Amino acid sequence: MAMNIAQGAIPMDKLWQDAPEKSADDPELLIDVGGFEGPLDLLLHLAKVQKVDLARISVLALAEQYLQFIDSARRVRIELAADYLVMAAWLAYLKSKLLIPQQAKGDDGPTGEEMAATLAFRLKRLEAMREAATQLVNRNRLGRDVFARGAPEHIPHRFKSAYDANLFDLLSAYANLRQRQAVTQVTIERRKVWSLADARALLTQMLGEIGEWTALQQYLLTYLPPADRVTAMASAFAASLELVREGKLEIRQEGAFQPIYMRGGTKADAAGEVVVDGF
Amino acid sequence: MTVSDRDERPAGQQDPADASGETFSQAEIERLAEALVFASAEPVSEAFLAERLPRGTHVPSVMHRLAEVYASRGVNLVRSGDRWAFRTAADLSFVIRKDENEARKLSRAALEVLAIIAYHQPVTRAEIEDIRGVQTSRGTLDVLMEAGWVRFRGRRRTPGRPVTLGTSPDFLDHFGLEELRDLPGLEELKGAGLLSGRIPPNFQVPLPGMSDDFAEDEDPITQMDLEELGLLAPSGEEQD
Amino acid sequence: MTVSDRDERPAGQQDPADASGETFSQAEIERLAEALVFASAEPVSEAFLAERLPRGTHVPSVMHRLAEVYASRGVNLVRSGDRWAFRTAADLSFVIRKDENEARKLSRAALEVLAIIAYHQPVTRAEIEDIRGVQTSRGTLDVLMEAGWVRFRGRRRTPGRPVTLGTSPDFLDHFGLEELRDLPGLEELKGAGLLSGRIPPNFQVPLPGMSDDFAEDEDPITQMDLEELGLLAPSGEEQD
Repeated sequence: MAMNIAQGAIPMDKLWQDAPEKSADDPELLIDVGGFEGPLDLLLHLAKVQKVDLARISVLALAEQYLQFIDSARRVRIELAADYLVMAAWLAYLKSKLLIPQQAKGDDGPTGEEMAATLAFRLKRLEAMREAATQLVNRNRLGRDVFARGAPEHIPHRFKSAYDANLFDLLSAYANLRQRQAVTQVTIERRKVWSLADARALLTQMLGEIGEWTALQQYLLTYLPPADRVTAMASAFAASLELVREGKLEIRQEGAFQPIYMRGGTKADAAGEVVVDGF
Repeated sequence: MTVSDRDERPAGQQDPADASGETFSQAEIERLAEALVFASAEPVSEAFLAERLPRGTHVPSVMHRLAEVYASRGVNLVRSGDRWAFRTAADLSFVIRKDENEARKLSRAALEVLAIIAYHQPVTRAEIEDIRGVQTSRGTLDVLMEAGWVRFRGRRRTPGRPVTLGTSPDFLDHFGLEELRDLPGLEELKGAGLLSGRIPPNFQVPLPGMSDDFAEDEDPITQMDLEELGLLAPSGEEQD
Repeated sequence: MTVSDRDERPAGQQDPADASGETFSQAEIERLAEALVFASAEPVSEAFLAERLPRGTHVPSVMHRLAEVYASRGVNLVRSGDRWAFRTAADLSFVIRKDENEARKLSRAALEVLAIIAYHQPVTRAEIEDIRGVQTSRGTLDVLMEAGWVRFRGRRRTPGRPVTLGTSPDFLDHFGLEELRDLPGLEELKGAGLLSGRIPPNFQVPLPGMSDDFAEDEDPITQMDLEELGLLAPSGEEQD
């Protein structure tokens, strides 16, 4: 999913220094979105820059900012990784739910407010983990602040066995070996294709908390680069059928070429129901 | 390979554990324990010590007494999990620190993943991704495994039986933790429900207004802001 | 994330070499000396200590005092030439010497063979060679048998009735696995960065079954088989 983000790519400001020389309409421009680690990280950053206390965050305002950012990025033809676009689609959906008063349709899916709470929770949790990581790394660390005996006289057995090997050694040896044997001449061309697994992950991610009929693909497609739309549509449809079979998703279509509505399935392992009225 | 220890021992010296006739003084036992742990760079497990100290020795209490003896010295006896090690006192780091053996620098992502594994263990990869909202790049886990801080713990008993990850004893040793409960802020995080996969029931989020209005202390993001963030080209170069 | 070391130092602690104004207590100086000798990989010269201890410290007298402190302990501070080191007390060296036959690292070849046996069991020798693309030397399997991690499982019902190999309960124990099904699968190996993305689409990692079940085309190994393999003395002479 993060395939469009060049690992450890040039930070944005550096990039812009070169910008004049670059062909401005180069659509293949890959960026490390300012060094962000995914959409949640970007959201967290937006919240911080706005000096919004996460405890009293306005999810709606945050969603607005995120969508503005994505729009701006798209205007200058920055190619964004799929994760960022999926988040945009999800936030656009969330926004619409928050702005349109809930109609009592007997839907038992979460309300916009509940979805907003979920997002706020995830941001807060991520922030808490960042804070914990900082505290951890600033502890007195062995080999940096605290030192072991420099001239050990013996090493106590970790294991009773006369041979020492751990699971990691074993698994790396196996993986390396199999890989060596498998990829001797095979080179796989990188194609611009959304795999079934990609699409599945995206759908699951988006549908996680949605319990009512939603034309999700429309939200998704709005944010996808045109070149990706066909493959994304095809893969998402195939993935959705797979999810339906597993009972994780229900889909409905009023007629041929009508929008496809989806909602989360009831049980993970119950048999799903496919309602395709149009066919 | 492992010859019986007994056969190798010089004649006349008996295994203290077998010396049923002999009684060891407290001080003797402490000397033995001290020697065993001091000789090793790695922490030494209580099981290892129990095997080598006179039968019936209550290892934890010996070690705690020793730890007190060393508490004020330049070298301290510290516990990590059920293992003990001598380590230089943390406040002396400035004299001993050698530039050559700087502790390895972790990338931000690796550090974040490490913290998530430490606080949420046992945790699956999918859960880590859920918390970070992004796929863990290949190699990040590899780095942590190679450092010996993270290990495969087992498999979750759910469909698909995903592998669960956790921290290793070396993790405790490296970060100077006696046990996982000593992770900084663990109780607070737990109390706030931030270590669970679900929103805690008491989690309060102010309901957003039904309009585009920003909160009092909030400004809409502007073109300027985006430029400042380095996320956009300076205006003028904008395309489309 | 890594804040400059200097900023982290508790206020008031200065580099002793620079601490011309400050006075260090006797105890502080001993702590420093102790930590320096402890952390050093080699015996430490008095010149080295003089460089790091507060200016004006009379190193030999500090070290002699320290040596006295440690004289009755399980670890002694000993001098050879003008260099100082910690050593296990001579009368306790027997507790340390016990461990001289240290665990040996498994060779890469042995790790590979072990992993193949673990994942692909029941597996024959020929199949192992097929997967590795090289012949397995005799010693490699011997090492794994000796370690007690690999065992003969049975015989394949194919021409030649080759012996099948599998892992032992000790294998699970040593590697911290509850059952063979806990071995990470393709996705997990990928996720941990152990397998790169550049693998063919039909690439598979087998899911080993329960260790004790025989495969359909596998017969249990019999007394006869073991004799044939030269692994047991002909029956009749069997011991126990």
